[in-house]
Amino acid sequence: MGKAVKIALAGEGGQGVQSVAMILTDAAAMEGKEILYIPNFGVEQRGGVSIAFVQIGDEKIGAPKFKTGDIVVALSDRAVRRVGMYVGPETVFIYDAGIKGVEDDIPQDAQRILAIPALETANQELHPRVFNVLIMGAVIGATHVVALEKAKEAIEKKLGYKFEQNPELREMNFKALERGYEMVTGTGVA
Amino acid sequence: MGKAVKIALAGEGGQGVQSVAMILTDAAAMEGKEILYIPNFGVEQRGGVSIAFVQIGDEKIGAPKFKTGDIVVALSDRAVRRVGMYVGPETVFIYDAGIKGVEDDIPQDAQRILAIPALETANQELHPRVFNVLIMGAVIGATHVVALEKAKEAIEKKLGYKFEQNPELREMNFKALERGYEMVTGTGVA
Amino acid sequence: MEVLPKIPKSWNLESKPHKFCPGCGHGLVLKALGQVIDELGIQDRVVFGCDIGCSLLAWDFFNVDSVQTHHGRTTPVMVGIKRANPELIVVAYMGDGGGYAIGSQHLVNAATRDDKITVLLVNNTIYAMTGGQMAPTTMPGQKTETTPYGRDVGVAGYPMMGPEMVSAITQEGAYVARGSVARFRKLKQYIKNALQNQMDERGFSFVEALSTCPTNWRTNAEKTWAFLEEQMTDQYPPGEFKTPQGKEG
Amino acid sequence: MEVLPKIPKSWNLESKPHKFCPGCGHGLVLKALGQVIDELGIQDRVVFGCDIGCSLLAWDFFNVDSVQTHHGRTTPVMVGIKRANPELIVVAYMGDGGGYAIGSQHLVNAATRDDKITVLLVNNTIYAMTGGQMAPTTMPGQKTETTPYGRDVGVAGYPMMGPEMVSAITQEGAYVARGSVARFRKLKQYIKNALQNQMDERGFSFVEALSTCPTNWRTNAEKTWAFLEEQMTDQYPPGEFKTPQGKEG
Amino acid sequence: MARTAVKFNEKKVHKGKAIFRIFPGLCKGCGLCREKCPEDALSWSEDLGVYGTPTVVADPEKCKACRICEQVCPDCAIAIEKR
Amino acid sequence: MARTAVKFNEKKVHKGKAIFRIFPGLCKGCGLCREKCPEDALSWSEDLGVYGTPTVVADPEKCKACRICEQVCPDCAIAIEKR
Amino acid sequence: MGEKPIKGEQKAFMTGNEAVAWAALAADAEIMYGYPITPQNEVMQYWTRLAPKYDKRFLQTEDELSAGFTTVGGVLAGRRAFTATAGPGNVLMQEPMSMAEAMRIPTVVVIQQRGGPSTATVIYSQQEVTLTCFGGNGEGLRIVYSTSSHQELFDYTIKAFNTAWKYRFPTFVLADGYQAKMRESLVLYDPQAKGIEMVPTESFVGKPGTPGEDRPPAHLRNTYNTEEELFDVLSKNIREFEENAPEITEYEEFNTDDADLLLIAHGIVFRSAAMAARELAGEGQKVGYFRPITLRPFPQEELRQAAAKAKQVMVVESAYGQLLKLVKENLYGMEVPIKTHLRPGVGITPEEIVADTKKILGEGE
Amino acid sequence: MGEKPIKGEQKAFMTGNEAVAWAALAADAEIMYGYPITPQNEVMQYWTRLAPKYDKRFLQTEDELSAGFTTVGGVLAGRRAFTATAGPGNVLMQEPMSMAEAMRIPTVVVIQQRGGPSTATVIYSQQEVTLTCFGGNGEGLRIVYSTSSHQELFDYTIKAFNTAWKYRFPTFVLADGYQAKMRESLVLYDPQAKGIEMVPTESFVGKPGTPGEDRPPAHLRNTYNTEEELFDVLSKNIREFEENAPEITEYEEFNTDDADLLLIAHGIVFRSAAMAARELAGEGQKVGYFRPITLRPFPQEELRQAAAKAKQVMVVESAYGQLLKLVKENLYGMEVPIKTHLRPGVGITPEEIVADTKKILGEGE
Ligand SMILES: Cc1ncc(C[n+]2csc(CCOP(=O)(O)OP(=O)(O)O)c2C)c(N)n1
Ligand SMILES: Cc1ncc(C[n+]2csc(CCOP(=O)(O)OP(=O)(O)O)c2C)c(N)n1
Ligand code: SF4
Ligand code: SF4
Ligand code: SF4
Ligand code: SF4
Ligand code: SF4
Ligand code: SF4
Ligand SMILES: [Mg+2]
Ligand SMILES: [Mg+2]
Repeated sequence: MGKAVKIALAGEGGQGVQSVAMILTDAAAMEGKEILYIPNFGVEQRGGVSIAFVQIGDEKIGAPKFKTGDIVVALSDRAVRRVGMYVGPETVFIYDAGIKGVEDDIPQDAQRILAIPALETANQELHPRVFNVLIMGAVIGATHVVALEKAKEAIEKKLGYKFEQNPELREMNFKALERGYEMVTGTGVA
Repeated sequence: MGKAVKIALAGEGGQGVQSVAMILTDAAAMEGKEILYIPNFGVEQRGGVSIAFVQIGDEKIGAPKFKTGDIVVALSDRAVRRVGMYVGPETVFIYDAGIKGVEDDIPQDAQRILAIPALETANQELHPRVFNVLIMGAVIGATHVVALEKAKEAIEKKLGYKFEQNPELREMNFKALERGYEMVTGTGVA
Repeated sequence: MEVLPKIPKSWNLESKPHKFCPGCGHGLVLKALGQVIDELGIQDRVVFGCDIGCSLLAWDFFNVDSVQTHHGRTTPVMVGIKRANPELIVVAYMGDGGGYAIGSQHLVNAATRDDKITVLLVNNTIYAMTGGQMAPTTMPGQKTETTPYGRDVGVAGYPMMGPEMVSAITQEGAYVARGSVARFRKLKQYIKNALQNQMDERGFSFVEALSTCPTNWRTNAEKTWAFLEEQMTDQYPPGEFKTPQGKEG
Repeated sequence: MEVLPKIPKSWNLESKPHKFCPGCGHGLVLKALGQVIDELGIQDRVVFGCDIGCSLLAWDFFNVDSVQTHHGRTTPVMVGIKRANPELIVVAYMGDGGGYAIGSQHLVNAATRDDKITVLLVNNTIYAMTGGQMAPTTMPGQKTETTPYGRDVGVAGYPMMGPEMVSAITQEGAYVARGSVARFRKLKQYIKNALQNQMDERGFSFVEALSTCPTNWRTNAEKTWAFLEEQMTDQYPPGEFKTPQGKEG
Repeated sequence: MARTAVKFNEKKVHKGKAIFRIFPGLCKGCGLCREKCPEDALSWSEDLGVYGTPTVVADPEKCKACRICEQVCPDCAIAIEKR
Repeated sequence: MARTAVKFNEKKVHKGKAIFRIFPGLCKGCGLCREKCPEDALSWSEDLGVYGTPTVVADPEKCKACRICEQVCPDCAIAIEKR
Repeated sequence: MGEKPIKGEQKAFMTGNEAVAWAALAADAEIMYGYPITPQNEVMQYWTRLAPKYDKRFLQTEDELSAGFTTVGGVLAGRRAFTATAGPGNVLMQEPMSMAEAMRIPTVVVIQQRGGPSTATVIYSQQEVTLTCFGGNGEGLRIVYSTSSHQELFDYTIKAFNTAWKYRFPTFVLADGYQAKMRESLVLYDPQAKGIEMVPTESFVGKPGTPGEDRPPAHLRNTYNTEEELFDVLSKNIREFEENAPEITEYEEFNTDDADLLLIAHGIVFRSAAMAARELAGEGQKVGYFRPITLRPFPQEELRQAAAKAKQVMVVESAYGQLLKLVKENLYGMEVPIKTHLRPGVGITPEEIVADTKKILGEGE
Repeated sequence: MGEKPIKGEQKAFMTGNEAVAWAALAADAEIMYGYPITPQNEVMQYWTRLAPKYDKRFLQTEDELSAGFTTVGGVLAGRRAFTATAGPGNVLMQEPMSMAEAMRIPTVVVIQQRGGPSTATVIYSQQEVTLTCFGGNGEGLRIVYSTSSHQELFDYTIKAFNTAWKYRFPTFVLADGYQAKMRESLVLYDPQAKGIEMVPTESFVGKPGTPGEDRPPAHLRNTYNTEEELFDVLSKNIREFEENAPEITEYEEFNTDDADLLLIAHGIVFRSAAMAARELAGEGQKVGYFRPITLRPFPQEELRQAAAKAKQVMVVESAYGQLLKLVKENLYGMEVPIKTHLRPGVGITPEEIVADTKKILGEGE
């Protein structure tokens, strides 16, 4: 049943998880992959935890949501609590190392648990705005679901018009992508 | 399946067929009979032919309408045309002798067909207002479904308050009832 | 030589005598409408929609394309037709129940949207087709089948002032009037103004017609006229409430 | 010593911070309502009904009995409650979509019937909960998800003038006003007058509150205030439209 | 078209100021016309209308051909012509 | 009840004309208060609110304790006391 | 409060709509909300005549959406509240009843079926079975009594209030235009005199005390944020519905042992079926009948047992297979052949059934 | 008219709602009427962005009653008109659709199912099957396509217009919140380029010529005076529906020969069922599937044939037995055991089905 990679990305409204999902799936589409991406949605326009369910594979994808993700990423305390249910013994669970007060909520049964200093790195080394691109890099690092180069193409496609005006932005985005990638691959996950 | 007598009474809106049905069924109720009476009804408040479907018997009545009546009475040309469908080979079909232009519409297959001069009699001998009571007499004459005396009681119950003020009215009503009864029994139906 | 009755050309003779009761005001409103259709020469492009209520009895009244819809839903059906084919002149014909009760959201929103349609609403103070229950327009104290002891305004509410409401929410191009079958010529003029307004694409047009229901009022001819011309006309002042700018009232 | 935030006593602290977005005017309207409930001392007999729309997020907002109903149906549910138990003070809380579009027949008829209820309607010019489609109150030219090129009044219609409409059809005992979250004290006074009117059994009471939706307007704080205080206030004049006779406006 | 006139069963009074035509095939005997005639010129006729109720007839002495009766008839059962 | 204050995480500035209290546990960082302060006394704070966005803080030099910010806060996150 | 509307027992001859109004009075219903529609109108008309004498209330609403939602409001306020409708009104009534279903609000609705779909006729049909049992965007957690006589209209209207308030599912009395408009005799009674205790009502909102101080506030909702929250609520409701079903279901049967033909019918058509069955049985034919009184929940086990003993069954209804669907679903797995006599929108006489039955039994020979 | 919105074929990656809007454009739909509701909103949102470029129209109405009745109006005016809704909106939509059903008005409605009953969730379910197939006070003379992918949403939205206009029954495309909101790839195309001819539309009102002179007037109604009149109209419509049903029904099946277990599912759940079946088949298990594409009319014969070859079947759906009812009804007379996997209002993954299947097959051993 599919070797599709199942990814759940969760964060606060402003953290841009849906943009990550969009760019990631665009990149996968460019590679001719089969993709299914669905955001969670509810009655509140803001305020709830935002989750992106992404599946990328070589064959048509089945159900849009899944019980257990291959990669589950949580970017806030509420996100950590909310996505625990998608973590199983095969799951790689990634969360931002800066999140406080979630010690008891980190899933215990994951295959691997990674706390990465994404927010800190983005804020200090790059720019808060590219935090989500860094996360995308981490997801790619953890899954190799698309080539890093394709991801850059997808970013270019989406943000190219901004890069025209400010080429530094491109630099920063690509850098963020790579830093995210390294954070995960560097720590040995692949 | 029931020896209930099935009666369909049809006329124009103003001719009072529903009052006949009401009084008749009241009389039957006083006699402890089982009764089911349903008027036809449709979207038009007036203008359609008014039909009363009455069944009187000793056991609970089944369906409210029936395919074929034992007695079918039609008081206008439109009524003649409308109730043809309820006439079968066992039916006694009664219509007012004064109705014009319905020669071709009189059902052919009835057991017996009676044209009675009800309107004329009411208008000339009694009063146009008691036309419907005369018809009730005819129906009773044709069916013996209630005793004439019970019918009088029922009329008294319904119109008594009017009779108080005008005792002649009582006279006229009872007379009409009897005339109607005779018209049918006199012509040999029973 | 046999002479024809003076029946508007746009009436469908096949369905005459029509299905309304003796003395019913619907016949008068539809006579006015028929004459207006004839005079404006639009029989070939009018679509007549009738509601559920006694107005449904008019489903084959005219020799114009006609649709009988659901109770209260004639406005949206006509809006749908007009939006899909603006060449057509649409008339949504309904009772006070259909227009002011169950269909009032459609009336209010079509008016606010300024849909280029004509709504012709017959106010007979009653739910006639269902046998005489209270309508939004039932008069204070009036006895109906659901206000058997007379409409107690403290409980059952006050009469709905339709043209007043529609005037409050429509734009400058709108036309809003209240006529009465007791003032036939005026009523006809209002209906004509309303249709003309639609033809000119100026805006929403609405005419309420005070009308009679002798069957449910249980009135003879004399009392029928009296109720309409006295009580009803007191409660519901006839006249033009809104006429499009640049056009005389 | 820890100090409490100044939160109305009738607010339910368990559900705070509330579920509305940052900068959402719903919070202000409900603050005003909460303060009024406190001041009138009616927390034990208010029933708060909220609609579907962002108002539903208030289903557990207060420490008062609350019912979340269907889109547009809060008015009839509250009417049903009030008719069944007139001792209760009912507040039907809804958005402009719920009140002026899908539920407008209920608003118009409850107003005409003079039901002794209070309707509190939040006008944010948009269908907020569903993600920013056009509302009956969307401003001419305003871009929404269903008027992506701006509301073209010739096609999509004009803004609905609610209090103006309700004034046209209500009785003397009615109370009708339009407030704005930008004029908090006035808004609160209007809400208080409306509830007082219900408590006095004078008549229907209705308050429209001009409000903000930064999420769907996609505005920052500055532009949020500007849109509310300039454009919206121009289109929708605040003030009291109807005050019960024998009571000062 | 002649068919229609037959169907509606024209009767006429051709005297006085007006030709008064009544079409019993249309008249439902509602009496609205009678009430509105300013000259009190209309009375019930022997002829029965569609519902078996009396139709109306004009008194040629009284009728001023004002056409009010024609106008108020919801069934178009009256046609007045001035003479 | 003390529980609530803890939950909402009171911070206060106790200088100048007013005691300015902000409850980051309520503040969503919408900025409505900042825009409305007639004295331009409010600025973004280091403290983060419920949604992880900056809360506000008053400049005790400027604040006149007019309470407008308190009034316009949809989340009741500000409490002003005159001193 | 005025005095009791009915003392002891009282024989009466009236229309079905009148019987419903009397039943509601007898059941101590406190308020009716309604919108006119034929053939239901006279329920309101009798109620409005009788109600003031017994201190009862009435509100005529602007449409059936409002009639349903005000009824919901009346129940929330703790009153025995009801409404009545038919046809297109029943279609609209599904919106409020889906709220009542979701929130377990014990509304009572009387349906007088008329021809469908759309406006169709104001007269009669049995075409609102699926709508009444399963209307709305849910799973049909409702209770539906199909009556067949004025006595039953009276009995089950009273019972509906008790069922609704006991189990807290929206409860329907499903009759039709014939039952509404015809006159026949019945016995009116005071339930108490018959030993029927009315299940007490209870306020959902407006209870004594200050919420949040003296008691927790009522925070009632029908909207959930996540699929899982909804699933939990639904699962609980479904479980309770199914657990109570055996207690709620009612049926009636005749001559079911070893029938050559078992007639299955409900409502007024059942009367014709019963007469037909008795007549044929009288003639020595092995013809029985099974009549579900509750269409929802359906007396599945009972029908299966009856059908198991029959050579074939025949579903008779004034609809095009709405009861038939219920029968097939509930008999699934059995092989007894199902014949049909389906007449959407028109009445069915015993004679027709007898004729059809004879044809079928003849065939079988 | 602008140029063709889609030339030839075009690969795309988009949401289901966007696919519907493109399909309507491709089908040359002329006007959409609609009222916002999650999860259907983006159909309107894409349509309003695209429509003006191709000279198409849009009207946002005051509610779903109006959206349905204006759609009826648009069709009467001879336009390919459509609307889209969900959940409580679908409940209201039944009133206008019962008129369309009665009058044979070829409306097209896209339904994106959400949790029910009542407001419930804005997310997802398969709980509107009964409502969409049989809603209203009639006999469900409608055509309902249940799609399971964006490609099908596109294909069947185009097809719906043709089916509606060919057979003149209201036609529904039944999808759900997942299909509405998720993104996946599909191929957009110009129907003509694929050899699909759009069935021409026709005006019901406003035809050329003066009615009564040049042509008979259209006198359209849905109300009848007598039961018999209605019965005749219904009988004709039912007959035509049934006669055309074999041509309309669609289904899909896999591994149905000699299956130990036949999974039955529709819509997006079918995808999970199909994956489960293929996986298990891959493991050598005899597991197949049957998927009705048209839920109404239902592919009865085809399912019976498939079920006849199976040892047992399992109905899998995100509802509490709505597909199950259809299955039981249509398989009546057969004895193949029916297992169920019913999850009202929540999604179903292939893994869950596999697990359940294995348990069942294990049991059987
Ligand atoms: C949804 C729905 N509810 C109720 C009815 C019943 N009904 C038919 S006509 C009518 C009232 C008609 O009153 P009005 O609109 O004033 O028209 P009138 O008959 O007075 O001309 C009602 C309530 C219906 N057909 N459909
Ligand atoms: C019958 C029905 N139709 C549509 C919807 C979808 N819906 C939910 S909220 C909403 C609009 C809310 O707008 P408004 O009433 O203005 O409230 P706001 O969210 O702006 O506060 C809509 C259309 C629904 N829930 N039910
Ligand atoms: S019932 Fe009244 S409104 Fe209806 S046709 Fe008769 S008179 Fe006219
Ligand atoms: S979407 Fe708008 S109205 Fe709704 S909570 Fe957010 S800001 Fe308030
Ligand atoms: S108004 Fe017309 S229908 Fe009525 S009595 Fe006079 S002629 Fe006859
Ligand atoms: S024309 Fe005038 S005067 Fe003559 S009968 Fe008619 S109303 Fe009377
Ligand atoms: S208004 Fe309130 S919530 Fe908004 S920033 Fe100011 S304190 Fe925070
Ligand atoms: S109290 Fe007044 S001056 Fe002080 S910060 Fe608030 S708004 Fe500004
Ligand atoms: Mg009326
Ligand atoms: Mg809004």
